[in-house]
Amino acid sequence: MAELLWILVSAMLVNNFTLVLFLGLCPFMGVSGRVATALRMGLANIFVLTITSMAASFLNAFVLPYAPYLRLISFIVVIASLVQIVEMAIKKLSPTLFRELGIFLPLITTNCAILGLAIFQTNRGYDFVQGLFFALGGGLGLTLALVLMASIRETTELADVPAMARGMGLVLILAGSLSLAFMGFAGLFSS
Amino acid sequence: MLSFFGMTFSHGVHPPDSKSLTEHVAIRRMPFPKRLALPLRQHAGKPARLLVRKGDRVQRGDMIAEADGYVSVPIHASAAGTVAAIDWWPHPDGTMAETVILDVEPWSPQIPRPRLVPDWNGLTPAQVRKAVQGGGVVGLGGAAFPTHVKLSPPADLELEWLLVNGAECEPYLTTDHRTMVEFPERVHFGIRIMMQCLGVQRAVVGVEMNKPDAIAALERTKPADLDVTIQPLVVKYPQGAEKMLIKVVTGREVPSGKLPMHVGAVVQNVGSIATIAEIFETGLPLIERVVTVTGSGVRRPSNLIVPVGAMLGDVLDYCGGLTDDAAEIVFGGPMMGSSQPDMRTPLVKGTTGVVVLTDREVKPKTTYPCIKCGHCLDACPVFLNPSRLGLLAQAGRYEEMRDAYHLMDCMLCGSCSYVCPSNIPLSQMFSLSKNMLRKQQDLVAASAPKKDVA
Amino acid sequence: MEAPRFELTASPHIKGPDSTPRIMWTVVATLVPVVGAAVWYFGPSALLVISASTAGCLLTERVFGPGGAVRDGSAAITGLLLGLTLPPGLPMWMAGLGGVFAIGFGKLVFGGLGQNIFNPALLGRAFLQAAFPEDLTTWPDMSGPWSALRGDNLALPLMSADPVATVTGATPLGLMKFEGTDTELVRLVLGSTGGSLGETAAVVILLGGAYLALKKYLDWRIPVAIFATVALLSALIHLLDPSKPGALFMLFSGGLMLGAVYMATDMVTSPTTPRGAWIFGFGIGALVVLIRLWGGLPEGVMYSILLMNALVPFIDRATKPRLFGTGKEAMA
Amino acid sequence: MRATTPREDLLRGIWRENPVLVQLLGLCPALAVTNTVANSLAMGIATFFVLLGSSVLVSSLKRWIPKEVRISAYILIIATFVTIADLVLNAVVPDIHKALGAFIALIVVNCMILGRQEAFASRRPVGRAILDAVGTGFGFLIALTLMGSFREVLGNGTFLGVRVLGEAFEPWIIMILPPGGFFTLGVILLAFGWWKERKVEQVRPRRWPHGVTTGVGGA
Repeated sequence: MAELLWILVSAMLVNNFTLVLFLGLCPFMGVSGRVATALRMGLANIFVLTITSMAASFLNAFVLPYAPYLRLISFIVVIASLVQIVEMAIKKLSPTLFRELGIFLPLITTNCAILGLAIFQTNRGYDFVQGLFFALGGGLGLTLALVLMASIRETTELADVPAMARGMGLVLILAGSLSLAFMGFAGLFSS
Repeated sequence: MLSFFGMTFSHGVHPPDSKSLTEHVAIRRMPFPKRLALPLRQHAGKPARLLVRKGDRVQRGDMIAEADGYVSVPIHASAAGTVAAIDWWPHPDGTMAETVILDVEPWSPQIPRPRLVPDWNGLTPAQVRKAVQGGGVVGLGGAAFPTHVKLSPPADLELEWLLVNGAECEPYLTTDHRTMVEFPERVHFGIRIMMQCLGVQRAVVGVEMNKPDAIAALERTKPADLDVTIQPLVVKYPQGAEKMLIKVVTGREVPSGKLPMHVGAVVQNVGSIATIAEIFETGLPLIERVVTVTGSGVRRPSNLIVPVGAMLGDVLDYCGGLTDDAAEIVFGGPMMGSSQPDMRTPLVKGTTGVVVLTDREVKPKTTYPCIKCGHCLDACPVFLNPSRLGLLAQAGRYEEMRDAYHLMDCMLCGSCSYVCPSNIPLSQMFSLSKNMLRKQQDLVAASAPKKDVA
Repeated sequence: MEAPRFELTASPHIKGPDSTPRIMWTVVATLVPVVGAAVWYFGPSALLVISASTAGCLLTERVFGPGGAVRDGSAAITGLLLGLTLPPGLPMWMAGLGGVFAIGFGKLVFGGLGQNIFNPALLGRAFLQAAFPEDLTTWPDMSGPWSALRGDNLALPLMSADPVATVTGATPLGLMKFEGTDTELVRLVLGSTGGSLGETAAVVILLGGAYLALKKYLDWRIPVAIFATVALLSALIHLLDPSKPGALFMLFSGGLMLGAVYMATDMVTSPTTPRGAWIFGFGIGALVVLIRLWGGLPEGVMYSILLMNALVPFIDRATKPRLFGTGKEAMA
Repeated sequence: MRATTPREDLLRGIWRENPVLVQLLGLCPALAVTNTVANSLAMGIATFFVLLGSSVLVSSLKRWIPKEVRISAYILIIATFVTIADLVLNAVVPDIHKALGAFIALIVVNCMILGRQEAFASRRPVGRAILDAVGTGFGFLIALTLMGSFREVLGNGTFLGVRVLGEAFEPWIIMILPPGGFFTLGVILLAFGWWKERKVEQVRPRRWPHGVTTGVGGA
């Protein structure tokens, strides 16, 4: 139990997917203008990460021992098709949820956080449950970073930012500062 | 919110009250000037409709413009004389407005045309209201809202309180203060009429504790047969704002977007009450009012009875003129009043005072960026977030100000600007933002197809 | 009419006595005794380090900031506070570099005064901590003559400090974390322990804070919330696991005093609403306890405040004050 | 699509539309592996190879790839080349392969590569696709090397492992840590911003809405 908790906290705070591992930077830069959108993007990510983790566990257990060189290709194919299926299912079952998350799902397929999760999970040899906690932690960490960034960006919109820093320059400085602040979590629960 | 020392509301500010200049100066009558300027718009609502033409001769107290609709009151000649012109003239709100210029008859005794004084006791509430409207009475606290409208609650609302506003929280002004000290009987007589007209059993007079002589005078003359309480209030700005006074006395908050009537209270300014009493004592309409002329830029600060329409220059001359360092002239109090550039501007029904500030007081302030100190949040009497509103106003995001930060509840009391250490002109920006939104709304309303909206 | 030309301004026509520079310079004034205490304990080294960081801040503000911005006093506060968080033996060039970073990337990039998200002094300190972890955790021993330098303060710019110049000691928090030894409370309160320059003068800091709170130049809710949270949480944890330090040790050790009174209360980077201030303080307190007790670092005040700084826009949004005439106090 | 000259196709990606510094694509590797010059070079070359290979293949197969599944087809092609790059790197420079870790595999989801396939290679002849891939890939390599140089020199005092700033230089460890990645790119973007804005006169518009005065003469 303690180990699972550590996996969760580590993926969420200590080795935050976005701010420390640089995974999922595209949405972090692109979809962090508004808090509401960022939150939805984060939730969609948590969702896809969880599914991916399960799929990766399955592949690792039953397919890849026989063809390790297919790892990357099979991951990406399985993730892409899974997301596709999920997207269709959501559209059918809950149009409201689809409207909230729908447009983000295809974007997420080519998001490095997803493939990164599958690969890290494999490299670290996590089992099914550990993988799930890892995915949940990573997703929460991603959402946290996204929402924090979005709320900060909404505030700096009202600031008198010098012309040279407008746009992505400021966002990167902010990301650096956040990343610096997250260094405080280094070594949390490791002893 | 009851405290040991008196009653108050939360938040607000404590500007120096600066009342010592005039608080013990007895009210004097200013002699009639040579000319008067009577704008047709001296009240909130529709301007009055003109009744006289150039060259007409009028007696003191004659109606020269009639009420145009329900939210409107007539204007009366404040002196006997001849209409010299009907022209565009500087108005205290900073614009030019249609104004009747009256040449005052130099040798006239200025005795009003004899008229019938109605016996108030025999009148129905509707007749009282009619008499009040006919007398041209408006709120004398500054906003100049027609008084009879406030006396006409919808039938489904039950009124409990008449609140008489003698707080006079604006610094410098002593108009209401002197009225209460010198004419307490008249105030009580006005209360009596109003209570009967409104059908309420309780009246509370709220007076800030920096006017002990006013409180004593009102207590001394209190009628035995009426439930009238003189309530001392903590000295704090804006204690005299309607909503604050109601909160203090009744403990109730007027719901956002609603009127005092909705919590069962009617608020009237002490000056208005005294004027109503005068109508039923003498039959004279509202043609003169008490004005405080004060500030360190005036040589002889005074409390004056001034004929409505007297021009700023004449009033100042009568008070000994300006000192050399006079820098800014404000109609009303320094917190919410407006600067006047023109000596021809007339003092109107809603002019509570003339405050002349000197160089030292108006020297320009450097503006700094908002440092989010939160002092404005602690000052705002209606609990807004002026800091955030100010940033949004600078970005021109007016809809967000209205929808997410309740801009429309701002009453422009100026407390936020007063405390802002960065000297950000918050209340000025809010007033502009409100205007922008209003204009936008008008545009939308004008372009949209007409729908049945109640 | 030959009237003098009169001013035309919008209401209100009178102004309260406070001004932004006055607030800032008052804070600077209350920091002077704290600096004095640092010099009293650590000798000339303290003065060197604090001057270097302050010079870095002022110079950056002067060169890259809007004209006249130095006069508002905010850069001086940043410089002094940054200096007070540094170890006494730090090379001066590092302190100066921290000041440059603090003002440049912590403040000016956002548009200057009032617009930054993170406390500039702490951002500068976090930058230094990440850039030069060893120098920033080298605590000199307190023995030796008062006038001796506590480390290689005078190392050439960009060059490493001479390790021989420093007789290293340890901080109470470090002792607790890595060796499990306690430090006497009296020494903690009086400040005769190793540590950063401003960590040691608890009494002076509290007095300065009390004065500022009285003047309403800082929000008393924030330090009170931090102290209460840290005290309650650590007392509770100490009760469950006596090997963890008690409440008083947690309160008086490390940079908690300086952080809670002077850094967390920075007006720009703390919530504007009263409820927000409570939440903000509570969050900092909880994070401090978390990082100190279970994190990899002995001290967590700086990171806790920076993390909560990042949350402030969110807190402010979530804690809008109740509009007058709404909620249960209004009569429907 | 506007007709372009071969010269434009080649040069566009290097500077004016640099994938990292201008379009901010492929940020994950640009930030994650640029802590040393060697890593940056390896990542840049691997990406260059994958981009070039996929562009050639996509461009030559474009007639036979059905429109509906083209994205999946591109990803498959890219993944194949990434697998090759992964295996080759492991064989040639195992140390660097280890340092890059998962980020080699993550080239698959580098939006820059997919973007070039969708926007260019799938619509142009092979020759032009090669030019575009070379330009873009080289631009990516330049950006990574630039960042890698900054970070290694400041963060370690070395360039490609050789000490360049003297023995006594105190390295800024932060530069090789995650925040250093963000700050480095941030500073580069700030410098670009400054370069772009330097000619625009620095008149800060007064931010009060029109008509607000703040004392005498609107001071």
